[in-house]
Amino acid sequence: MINIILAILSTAGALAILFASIGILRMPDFYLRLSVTVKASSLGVGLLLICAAIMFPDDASVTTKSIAIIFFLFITAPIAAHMIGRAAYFTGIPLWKGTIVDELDGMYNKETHELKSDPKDAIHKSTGKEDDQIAETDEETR
Amino acid sequence: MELLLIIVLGLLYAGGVYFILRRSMVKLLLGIMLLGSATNILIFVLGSIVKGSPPVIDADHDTFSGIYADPVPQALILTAIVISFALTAFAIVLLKRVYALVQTDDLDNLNTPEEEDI
Amino acid sequence: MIKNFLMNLLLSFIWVALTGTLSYSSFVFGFILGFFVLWIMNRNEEDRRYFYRLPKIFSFVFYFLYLVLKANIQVAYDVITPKYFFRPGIVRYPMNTESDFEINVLSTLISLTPGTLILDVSEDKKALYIHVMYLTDPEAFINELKTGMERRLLEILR
Amino acid sequence: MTLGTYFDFVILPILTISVILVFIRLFRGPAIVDRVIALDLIITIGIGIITVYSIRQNQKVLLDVAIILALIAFLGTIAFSYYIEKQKDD
Amino acid sequence: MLFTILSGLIVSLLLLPFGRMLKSKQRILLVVLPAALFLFYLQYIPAVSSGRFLLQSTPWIPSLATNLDFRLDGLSLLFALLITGIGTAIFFYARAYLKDHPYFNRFFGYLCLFMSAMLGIVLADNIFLLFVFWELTSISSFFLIGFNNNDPASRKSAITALTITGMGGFFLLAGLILLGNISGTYTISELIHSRNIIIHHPLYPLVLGLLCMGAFTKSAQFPFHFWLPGAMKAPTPVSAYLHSATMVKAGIYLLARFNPILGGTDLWSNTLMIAGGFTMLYAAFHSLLRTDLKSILAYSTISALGILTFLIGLGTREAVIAASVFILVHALYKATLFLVTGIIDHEAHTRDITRLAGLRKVLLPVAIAGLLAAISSAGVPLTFGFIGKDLIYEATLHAGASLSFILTALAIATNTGLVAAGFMAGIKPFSGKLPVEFEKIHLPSASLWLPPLILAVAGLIFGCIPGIAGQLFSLQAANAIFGSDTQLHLKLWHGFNLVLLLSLATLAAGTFLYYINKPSGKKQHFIQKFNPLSPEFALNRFANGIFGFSTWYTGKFHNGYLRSYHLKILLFAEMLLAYKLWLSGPIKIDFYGLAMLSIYEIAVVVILIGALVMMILTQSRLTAVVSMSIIGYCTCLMFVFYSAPDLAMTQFTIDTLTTVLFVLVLYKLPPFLNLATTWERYRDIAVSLGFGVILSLVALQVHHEAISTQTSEFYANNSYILAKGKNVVNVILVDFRGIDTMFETVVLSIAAIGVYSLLRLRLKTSEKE
Amino acid sequence: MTGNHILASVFIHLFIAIFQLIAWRKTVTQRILSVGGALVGLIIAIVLFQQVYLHGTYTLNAANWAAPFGIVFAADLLSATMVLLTSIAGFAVSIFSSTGISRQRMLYGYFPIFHFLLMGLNGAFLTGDIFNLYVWFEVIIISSFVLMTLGGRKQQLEGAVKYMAMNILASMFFLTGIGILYGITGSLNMADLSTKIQEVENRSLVGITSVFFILGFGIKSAVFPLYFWLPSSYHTPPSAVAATFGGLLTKVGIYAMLRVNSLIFIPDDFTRKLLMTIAVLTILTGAFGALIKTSVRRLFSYLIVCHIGFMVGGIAMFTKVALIGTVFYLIHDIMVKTNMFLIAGLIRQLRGTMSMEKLGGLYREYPKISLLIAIVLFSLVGIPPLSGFWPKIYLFRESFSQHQYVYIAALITGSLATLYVIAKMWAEAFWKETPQGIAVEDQFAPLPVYRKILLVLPIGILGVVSVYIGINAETIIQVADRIANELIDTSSYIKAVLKN
Amino acid sequence: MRSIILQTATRYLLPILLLFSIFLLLRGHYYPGGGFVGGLVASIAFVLHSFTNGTDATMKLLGRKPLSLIPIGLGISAFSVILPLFFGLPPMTGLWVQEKFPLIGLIGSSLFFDIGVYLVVIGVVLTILFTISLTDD
Ligand code: NA
Ligand code: NA
Repeated sequence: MINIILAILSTAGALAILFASIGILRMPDFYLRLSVTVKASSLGVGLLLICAAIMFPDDASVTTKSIAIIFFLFITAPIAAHMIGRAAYFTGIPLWKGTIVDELDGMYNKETHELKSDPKDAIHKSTGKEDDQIAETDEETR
Repeated sequence: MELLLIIVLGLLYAGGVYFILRRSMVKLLLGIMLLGSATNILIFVLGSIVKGSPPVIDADHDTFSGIYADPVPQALILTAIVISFALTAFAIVLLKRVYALVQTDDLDNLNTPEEEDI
Repeated sequence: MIKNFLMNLLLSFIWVALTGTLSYSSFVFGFILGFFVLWIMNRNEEDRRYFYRLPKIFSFVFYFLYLVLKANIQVAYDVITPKYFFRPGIVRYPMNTESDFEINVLSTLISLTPGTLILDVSEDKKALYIHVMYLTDPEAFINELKTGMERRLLEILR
Repeated sequence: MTLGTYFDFVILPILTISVILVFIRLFRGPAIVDRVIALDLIITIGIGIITVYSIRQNQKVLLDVAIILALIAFLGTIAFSYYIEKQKDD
Repeated sequence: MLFTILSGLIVSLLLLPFGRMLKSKQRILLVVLPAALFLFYLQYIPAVSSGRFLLQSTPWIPSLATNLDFRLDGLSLLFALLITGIGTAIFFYARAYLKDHPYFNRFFGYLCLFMSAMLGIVLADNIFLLFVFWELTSISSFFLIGFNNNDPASRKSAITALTITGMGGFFLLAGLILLGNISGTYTISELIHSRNIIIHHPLYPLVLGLLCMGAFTKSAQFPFHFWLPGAMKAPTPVSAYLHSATMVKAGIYLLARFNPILGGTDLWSNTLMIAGGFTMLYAAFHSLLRTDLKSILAYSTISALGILTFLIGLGTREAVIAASVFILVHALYKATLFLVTGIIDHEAHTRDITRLAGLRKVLLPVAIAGLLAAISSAGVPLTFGFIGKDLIYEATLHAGASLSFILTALAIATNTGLVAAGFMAGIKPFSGKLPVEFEKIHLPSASLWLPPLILAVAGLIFGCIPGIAGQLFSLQAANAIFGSDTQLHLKLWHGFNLVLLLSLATLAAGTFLYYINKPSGKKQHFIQKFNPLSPEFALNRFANGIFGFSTWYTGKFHNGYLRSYHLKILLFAEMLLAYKLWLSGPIKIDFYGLAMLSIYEIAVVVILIGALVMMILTQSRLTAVVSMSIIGYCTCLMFVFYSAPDLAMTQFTIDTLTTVLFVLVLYKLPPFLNLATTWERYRDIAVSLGFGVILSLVALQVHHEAISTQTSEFYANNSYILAKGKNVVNVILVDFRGIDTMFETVVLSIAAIGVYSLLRLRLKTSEKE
Repeated sequence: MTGNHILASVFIHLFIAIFQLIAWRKTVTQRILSVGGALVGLIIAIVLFQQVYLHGTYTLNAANWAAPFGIVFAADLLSATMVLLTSIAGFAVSIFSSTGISRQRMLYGYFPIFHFLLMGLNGAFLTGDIFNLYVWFEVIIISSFVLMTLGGRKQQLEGAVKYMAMNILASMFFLTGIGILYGITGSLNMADLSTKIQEVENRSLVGITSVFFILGFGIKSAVFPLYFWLPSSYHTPPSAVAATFGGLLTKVGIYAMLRVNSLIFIPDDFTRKLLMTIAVLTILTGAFGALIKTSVRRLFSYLIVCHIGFMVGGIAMFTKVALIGTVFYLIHDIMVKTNMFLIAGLIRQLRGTMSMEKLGGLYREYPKISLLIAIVLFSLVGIPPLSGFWPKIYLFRESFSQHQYVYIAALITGSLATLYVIAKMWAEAFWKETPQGIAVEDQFAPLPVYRKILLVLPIGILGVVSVYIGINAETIIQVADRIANELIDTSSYIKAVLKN
Repeated sequence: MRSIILQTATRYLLPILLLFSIFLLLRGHYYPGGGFVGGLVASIAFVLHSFTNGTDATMKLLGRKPLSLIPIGLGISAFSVILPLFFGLPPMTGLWVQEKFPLIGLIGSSLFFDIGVYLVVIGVVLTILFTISLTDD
């Protein structure tokens, strides 16, 4: 019984990781790659850690450690994603051409990196193409 | 598995050497770091390598019951790693200062002629 | 509320001590046992927030896991099939949160849900900018988030 | 098939393939941010591999390494993003 | 004897720093030293001339068999008396000569140092001790030649002299040590017992060559003679003392001293005779063409030294006698001539022979001294020079049937030149009409003219009563040189014989030469055209060659390019290692045992290699850093797989921190430039792959070697029981090998302080060290 | 004999440095601590030397673990001598630094690092464990990096980059060698290795291992063709620093060669030939370089290289006589080379430059100081009876016995080049008048008397030591003789360490 | 680089990391860990803090220059190394308190040694990183 649960959990975990990997390889732009990978991998690793916790039932420390790792992963991964995503946007990494809307466009103060919340404050609405980060071709994002 | 490590260390040595033969200071640094890793792996591989048996005695035993990895190379490498870190950190900062002074990453520009000696 | 929680913890430790096995299972069992004991004891008290918040947390966790699972499968499907189904976009999401902690938790959770990713928080802490993979209509997406995740979360936190 | 062999011949290979796939992304880039997230993902998968490995070897001390990875890995990403942003300024 | 040497050294060491305290009236005290020493050595004449000798030994460095061994025999005494006697005259003279010189004290300091060193050479009975003093004479000579140190020519001459004599010194040292090695003793007087071993040793030519190098450089034999004319930059008393009477004779002394030990072989004779013979003729000829008084004297000195070398080389009884007498003869008249020259220079402010004339009218006592010295040098009967010349001819005539004619002719030619040179120096300035410009010259104080006069008169006295002089000074010296009794007995009159005839002929020819040879700038100019053939020129060319080569070589190797240094170091390493590997034979690889691989291990390695490749190919620094991180993390995973959790943890944290550090620093730097040519790139790839392959092969080799597990077993077994820890690695780090860790933290601390100061400390440009 | 005190010379400097770190930015305290501490260190070293001389090798089993399991420190006569020399040089440099180093540098940790360096040197000389030696080497190089860069002038940094790169390369070779050594023997204790290495069946592996040590120590001691870092950098740091480096750092390499060659890799025929070739080329390289340099410190740098060759030649011959020569030369060289760079510093103070072309007039203005310097210079040249002379006799003697004529020629060439360049330097810097148009910055004259003394005193101390070494060569020979004996016959060392 | 999310997260990550570092420090003798890794983790915690809140804020949090931790740490280690000398034992010899402490286990001089190492590592890493980030070239 336990073995079956373990097999299921571990398979799910491994597959989640696999999908994340395929995702990071296949997705057409940076933001999509980021989006796909962060959680799939956290989920996958989390599942594997639960397996570990179950595998060593007599040892509370393993369970504690597993929980701790999951906890850390779940709080750090989104933060890391947020930081790198924002940096990417800032350095002008283009969005995929199929992106339908970019409400972030023009909201940053380029000098101070300050981000506004009100669309009316936008320094520059995307009227000119040169400032638009949405790519026109696939090549731009590869 | 030793063979694999041996190949790895050879490549790391080769990479390190290649990098220290470049003109860029950053590459020099990277080369030094690679050589450091290579040496660590060399030391590691020359001890007895065992999979999955860290040299940590079980909670309920006083000595090892089964096989265990040779702890000595590990301790040596630990020391070496920390020392390389110290050196690397200092080297990185040196790089920063040199860059600030000569405005170049090119090692060939580090030749103030004898005439300018004090 | 804190008092109840501590009491519950104490009870579970006592249970562990009684059974003499220091393990997670006995602790969790002791905690559940203690919860029910306390719940029964406190049926007539004024402050019973503790007793309905805990189940809410559980239900939120399951809700969240459900979201994660669902979206993961969606993404997985998209990833392994040759054709792209997604329609990505960056959406400005106006928040109702008050504290930094709430923002933090909310954004973490949003990011952990596949398909959505926080890119940044505005300086005045009023808006999140979210990268969404499957964006049919920004308004609909904002509404769903507002009534779903954010509402449930704030219910627990406040 | 025992659970052990299942781990050895299914789970670990899947993880291995994943990590190699991610590395391909890392190799290809194109932008530095792509590499950074690939690196981050490799470390995360590394945690997974360590977990499975420690299960297989019945060595729970190895999990300690996983904790460290989980705790610290993101500092690298933070550092990279910090300076990718900063570099843009200069 | 030791105290005689030490006294000079001590006086010197006191004079150099504290000499300024000496008031000018107290300076006469300085003369007391050589005078006292002279008297001291005089008292040994009776003992020594009766064939005894004095020994003194004080332990110094017994391990090297180098003790303060002194031995006073005839040869030593002759030199000791010369050194102290002429020294007295010189000291007396110099006191007046340099009266107002600001560095008077230094001058006497050097002079005392020299005198002691010279005494040391002639008294030492130990080859190392001899060498010690030998070098001290070079040093004091260096300081004295460079005494007028504002004059670039003076400095240059000092360096040249020191370099030449120093070079000779090193050869001499080598030769002496070799001699000691062969004979097993370092005591000079004992070496004679090993004579047979030495002269039949296969290395005998080497010994001889090295010793001769020492002697010839010191005694200015061709082709090393040219430092001596240069040394005339020194104040004249120095020239008189060092560069004619004493120091240059150190080489002669050496040859004389070693004649009984090394001499008597064809090699010895030929070497010395050829060198000496050529030198004497060459220098005599050159002396005729000079216009500078001191130059004339310098060349005639060289010539005289050549004669002495030649005579020792000849080595017959007569030759040795001649040498032992001629040493004294030459010292007396040459010192006189120098001192006379000094007075002329001092008063007339010129030494140009073409301008000097008629000075007898203003400097009569000086003129007398000059005349006496000149006739002595010419060998006019009743002078000591006459005796010396006689003996030389005696020697050449008895050289043996085939040689005697050539050698005698050689001697005559040389002596003819020397006669003329002597007249030029001692007579020419005083004869003729006094030019107007010199009319104002007054006779200087007796302190100046008395010493040369006394020396000249001494020459005359010895010439008149040669028997006494020979008995007292030369007999035992000759015996020492010859190695057995020479039965030397000097007589004023040998009757009319071939020798006398030759002497007179020489005198006549010399006088004739003196009259027809008018030195002029033109002639000097003419002879300078032959400079490219001169050894000095050749040596200069050689030196320039050395400098050119040094510049090229140093620039080639130490070219300023770090990568080229690395390349050289690595190529050297590869060569050595490859050679050693090749020696070790075929390499066994146990693929089965080594290659039990799992897929994840392979994957990690593949990624590591990929990262390495990426790192090499990328143009972006940040990508390179990412690759570095990947390599680090892969290593970390390896450590996990192979049971090293502590390593993995540390490697991982440190890698992360390094990454942080890198990005903190790197973002300002420019991207990599591709600066290498394709050829360089391929070369570097070859070198680096070579290194990698070699290291891998080494690792493979080592891996096959069974390891002793004694140490690790001890740690494993006692980690908990004795050291109370279960993580053996940690126990090693904090207990078994805790000292390593302690000082590794020091390394870290130093690095941190270094970083702090490197970034914070900004020296102002005005800041000194 | 067991002696827990033999590490005192290490710990004294450790604690001085720690206290100085606590007294961060308090330069007066640091100075007093430095000079006082260095004096105590010197006394400790003298006592240790005396004890070792009288009673033989002392050992200390760190952490009380028996050899070969723990780290063993051993003070045999060679170690004690090296510690003594380090302490003398350290004391002198410490005094010089107290006024010769700018306050700015003191504020940023000059003194603690200096004492860490001395600590590292003493540790390296005392340890009996090969890996521990590596740690000491690292302490030495990292502190030398810091001292090299302290102040951060452009030239300093340029030199430091090369210095660092090649020294790290040396450490890499050394560490690789240690790894292999452990791989074939399983031991790290040098005395233990001495026996274990003989049990290794694959002798060619031992040869390969020795190559790594030759490379590592070769770079450290700056032999041809590994010397490049030295002339690239030694002319750049402050003189007090250069003095410590010039006197001691390369000699650690020589010390290590002596130690390792005597205990672990007894030189075989190939190694001897190799070392001899290296020695000859090193001498020539140093000599050629010195001939053309006009900056005093660049000149001295090449002279260091040149004279290292003398010692390597002695090691190559590896007989008792040769080793006496090498050890004696080592003793002489440490004292003199330290002093040379202090002199360079003093010249800098006197004239504001170290370039011979710009120098001049020193003898006229400072006759007494000049004479003091002259004595040191002559010691360097090996003018008898000063200190450089006696060891050469041994080297000559042995090379004649072994028919090493090329080495003899190199010895003569090297000595002659030294003589020439020193004479030239004397003529240029001391005799010559300051050239026209060069403004003399005499920073010495305005100093208060006590600071003048602090600058000249260390040169005097080292000069006196040099003269003592020369005049009382017998004592030094006795010491060198015993050291050479210990190096040839290591059984007493091994016995003392392994206690069997 | 201001980010509310990161700042908030750091607020609770910092104590967690510090706690974890002490955990690693204390159990090093029995399990993987020790003063080095502990110190590295602790310094990473502060580095993280400095990333989020600026180096000045972290300095304020520490209350002192990180450089001053170095002599303290070195002093502790060095003292625990020479302590055995006062008992007539060679330096570095482990001295142990006889009683076993709960959770930590036996307390001996090696623990103090490790604490010294821990402090040194923190001091070193922070000195290096903070100096860099506070210096502009
Ligand atoms: Na890294
Ligand atoms: Na092995």
